[in-house]
Amino acid sequence: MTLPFAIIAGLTVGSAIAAMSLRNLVHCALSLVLTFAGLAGLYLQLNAEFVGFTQILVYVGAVSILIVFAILLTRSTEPKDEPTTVTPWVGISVAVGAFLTMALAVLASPVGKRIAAPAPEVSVKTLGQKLMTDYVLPLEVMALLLTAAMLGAVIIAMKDKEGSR
Amino acid sequence: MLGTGILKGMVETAKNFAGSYHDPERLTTVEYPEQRIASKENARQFPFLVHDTEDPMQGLRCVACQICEKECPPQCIYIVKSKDKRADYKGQMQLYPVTFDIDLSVCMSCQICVEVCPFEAIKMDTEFELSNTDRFGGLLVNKHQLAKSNEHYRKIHPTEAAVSDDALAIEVAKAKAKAKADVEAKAKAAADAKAKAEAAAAAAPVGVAATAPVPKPSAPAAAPAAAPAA
Amino acid sequence: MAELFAKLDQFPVTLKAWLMNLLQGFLPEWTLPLVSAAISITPILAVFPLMFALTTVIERKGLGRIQNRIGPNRVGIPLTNIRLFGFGQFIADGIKSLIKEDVVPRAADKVVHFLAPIALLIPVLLTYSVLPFGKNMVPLDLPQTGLLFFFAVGASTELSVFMAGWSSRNKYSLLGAMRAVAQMVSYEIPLILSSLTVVMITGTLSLTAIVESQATVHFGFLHNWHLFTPWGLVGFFLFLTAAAAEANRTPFDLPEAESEIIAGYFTEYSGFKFAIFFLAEYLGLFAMCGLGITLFLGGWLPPVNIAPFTWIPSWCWFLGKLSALIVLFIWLRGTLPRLRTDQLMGFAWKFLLPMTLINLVVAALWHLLANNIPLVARWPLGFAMLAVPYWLLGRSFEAKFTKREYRFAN
Amino acid sequence: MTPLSGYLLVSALLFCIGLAGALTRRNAIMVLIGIELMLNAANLNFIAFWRFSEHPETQTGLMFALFSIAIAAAEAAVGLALSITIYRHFRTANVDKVKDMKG
Repeated sequence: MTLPFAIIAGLTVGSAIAAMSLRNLVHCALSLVLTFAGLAGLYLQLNAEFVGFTQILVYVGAVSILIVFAILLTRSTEPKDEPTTVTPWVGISVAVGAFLTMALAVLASPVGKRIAAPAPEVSVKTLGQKLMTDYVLPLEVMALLLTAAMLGAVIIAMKDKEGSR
Repeated sequence: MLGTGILKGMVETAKNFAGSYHDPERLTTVEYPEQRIASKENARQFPFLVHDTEDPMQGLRCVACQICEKECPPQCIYIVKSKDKRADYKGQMQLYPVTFDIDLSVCMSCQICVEVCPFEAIKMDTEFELSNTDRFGGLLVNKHQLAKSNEHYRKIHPTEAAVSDDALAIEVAKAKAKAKADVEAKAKAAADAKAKAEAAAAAAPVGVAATAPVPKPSAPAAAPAAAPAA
Repeated sequence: MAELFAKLDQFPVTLKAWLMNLLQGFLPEWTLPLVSAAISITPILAVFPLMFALTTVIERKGLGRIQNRIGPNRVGIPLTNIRLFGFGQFIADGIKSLIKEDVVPRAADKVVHFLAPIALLIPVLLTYSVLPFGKNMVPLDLPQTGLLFFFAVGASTELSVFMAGWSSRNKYSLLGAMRAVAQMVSYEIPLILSSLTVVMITGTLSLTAIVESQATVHFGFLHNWHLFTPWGLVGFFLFLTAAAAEANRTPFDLPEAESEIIAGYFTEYSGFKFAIFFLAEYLGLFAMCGLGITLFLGGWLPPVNIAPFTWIPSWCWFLGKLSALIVLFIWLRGTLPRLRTDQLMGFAWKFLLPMTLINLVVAALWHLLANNIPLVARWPLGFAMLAVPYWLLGRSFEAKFTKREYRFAN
Repeated sequence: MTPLSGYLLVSALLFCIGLAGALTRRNAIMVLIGIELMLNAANLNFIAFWRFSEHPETQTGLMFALFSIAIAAAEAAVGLALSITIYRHFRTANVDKVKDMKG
């Protein structure tokens, strides 16, 4: 465990906990952004520069803005003292159970002790070539999905016309 | 086509930019403390008291009638009347202000004091750099600071000053004429009385003569009244 | 002679190498990368904020002249009569903003309110780390992801703007932040798409490689700047438009329209925090201009490959081009009025986006037909392919002047 | 150098935080944020396994991560559009109060 990894991982997990437990929704969204940025840092630690910067571009630049807009558009009119969670202990115990299972599995497995090979030469060019050859079908499907999602989001969120209901 | 309007606008602004360097006509800015525009004749800012003689305090036209003090909308004028009297420009005995203060921070330069003054004694100045570092003392202007000569008034507001001078000259002429008429009337009355007395004396030379000097003191009494008017 | 100029050109690089050599003797091993980074950062932190400071004065003077005014010309050296044509103004402004009271609204979200200017300035400064300022002068050379880094970091400023607007608990702030975020998200697409043409042609995301790809020479003297191709010419102007919107410059300065919403998202900031917003905004503009220079204007390359031009140091070329673009933006600010929100969005989606997509197609054709059609024929062809849609798309944005009918005023 | 288990543990932790949030929070947007966190944890797994694999030059993990980022973006857009519609319909973003089947 290196010091940069410890710092970034601590930041990521801490901000993730904050994102899930804070009362103010905008604070939650801002902590979530910090989590995303921390994850990008972890990707950089793993020599995945391209994915790391894509993560920042997509999540910090776009998804967080989307979330923030949604929060502001659904400004809650509920009383302030109402609890923000429902049956917290059930959910948390499920999550802790899941974590313990996974952690035990990871720690028990010999794969976990693996040390990384010397950093592979990742060039954006080969990435693009793979996208255009081996992964061209997933890419096309993805394009279709994104178009469909965009259209769907627009239609769902579009205001009903007067008297259409 | 889209963009031609933008280009036209940019040419226009470029013309302005270049033009402002070689064409001084374009620059309307006056760099104030160094450059000044001569003040307009109609400009007005804060009143002053007009005086006619060399010694400002002796020649103030103000007679402390307090009309301006009463009329002032923000109540910024403070006047204390004198106990004694002195002769004004017409030779009439008048009161004069012992204290005449205007609060600069309250005055709104509305010119109402000038409008109501029957003596042409208070006028509007054009001086506008009145700021002061002394917040409490410096903004209360006393009569020594307020007094300015009629020449100053003629200089800053020539047209108004001419009207004002004419009005005063008419007043003075009236006063002179009145004094002259008084003197003549009195002289005439004295002459009449004298003639009457002589006639009476002629009619009754003895006995009534003791009453004859009665109208005499009226003639010398009129003489000092006419003297200052001359 | 040429060697001397080459030495002058590489002076910052040699200076850094000399300093590192000097420090190697008595500094521990692990501090050396940090020291090297610090030496690289220092000139950026010195040059660009200074440039910002001078730009504020030049902008005010230039706008003044455009409006037939004189502009600031008073502040010079204190206690003397030396006025320096008003160029002491930025020092006075800086001192003023430093010693002004920092007012935080009582209802504000204090933590977010405090973090917003920092979160804005840091990404903006980070964008400078990949720009090649001169030959061999790039603080952080990312051979695989340079341009992506720039856009990724630049995109994260949107959130800081939102933080500033939301935390102030002020309607004007929130309105300004919402306008800013919507505008930045919309204009980011044409911005990225217009720079994508360059990536397509050069086949790399590294900004240094993009500059070097423009070093080839046409007709024996003319450098192959991407501006000199039809797609580059159009792409540059599309890029510039989108960059102006990203940097909230005048025709697109709705987020801080002072006549409508006071100062937009930084209405509730005062003192030094306000100065940081101001600084970040201008530094963002400079970074955008720097990227435009790198992508389309040949970076630090001179326009022609002839002796007196090549003698001028490369970083001087970069800074000169940057200054020229800044002057262009000031000129535009003095010329154009502000758009309306619907015009702004319509322009991004109905004009810029289709144009950038067509530009991508033209660039692809340019690249494909490079060996088949000679340059003389390719140029007009590409230009025509862009000019026709420009004319068609632009028609709907032209102002239609009709005589206005007044109902009551006549 | 950090071993693979470090990244896997961070990823598992993130996943479980997201899971706990998605299970317990009442606000629809918070549930979505939880799901986003879980997706990101999966992404970290992809990248970590790619980096520590025998043949990193095939770049399969990177591809998975890229596609997953794109899908997550689409999912966020649709999910948030849905929650806005729900809010508009029921005047609340609280998922427990959205019980009616009839519009």
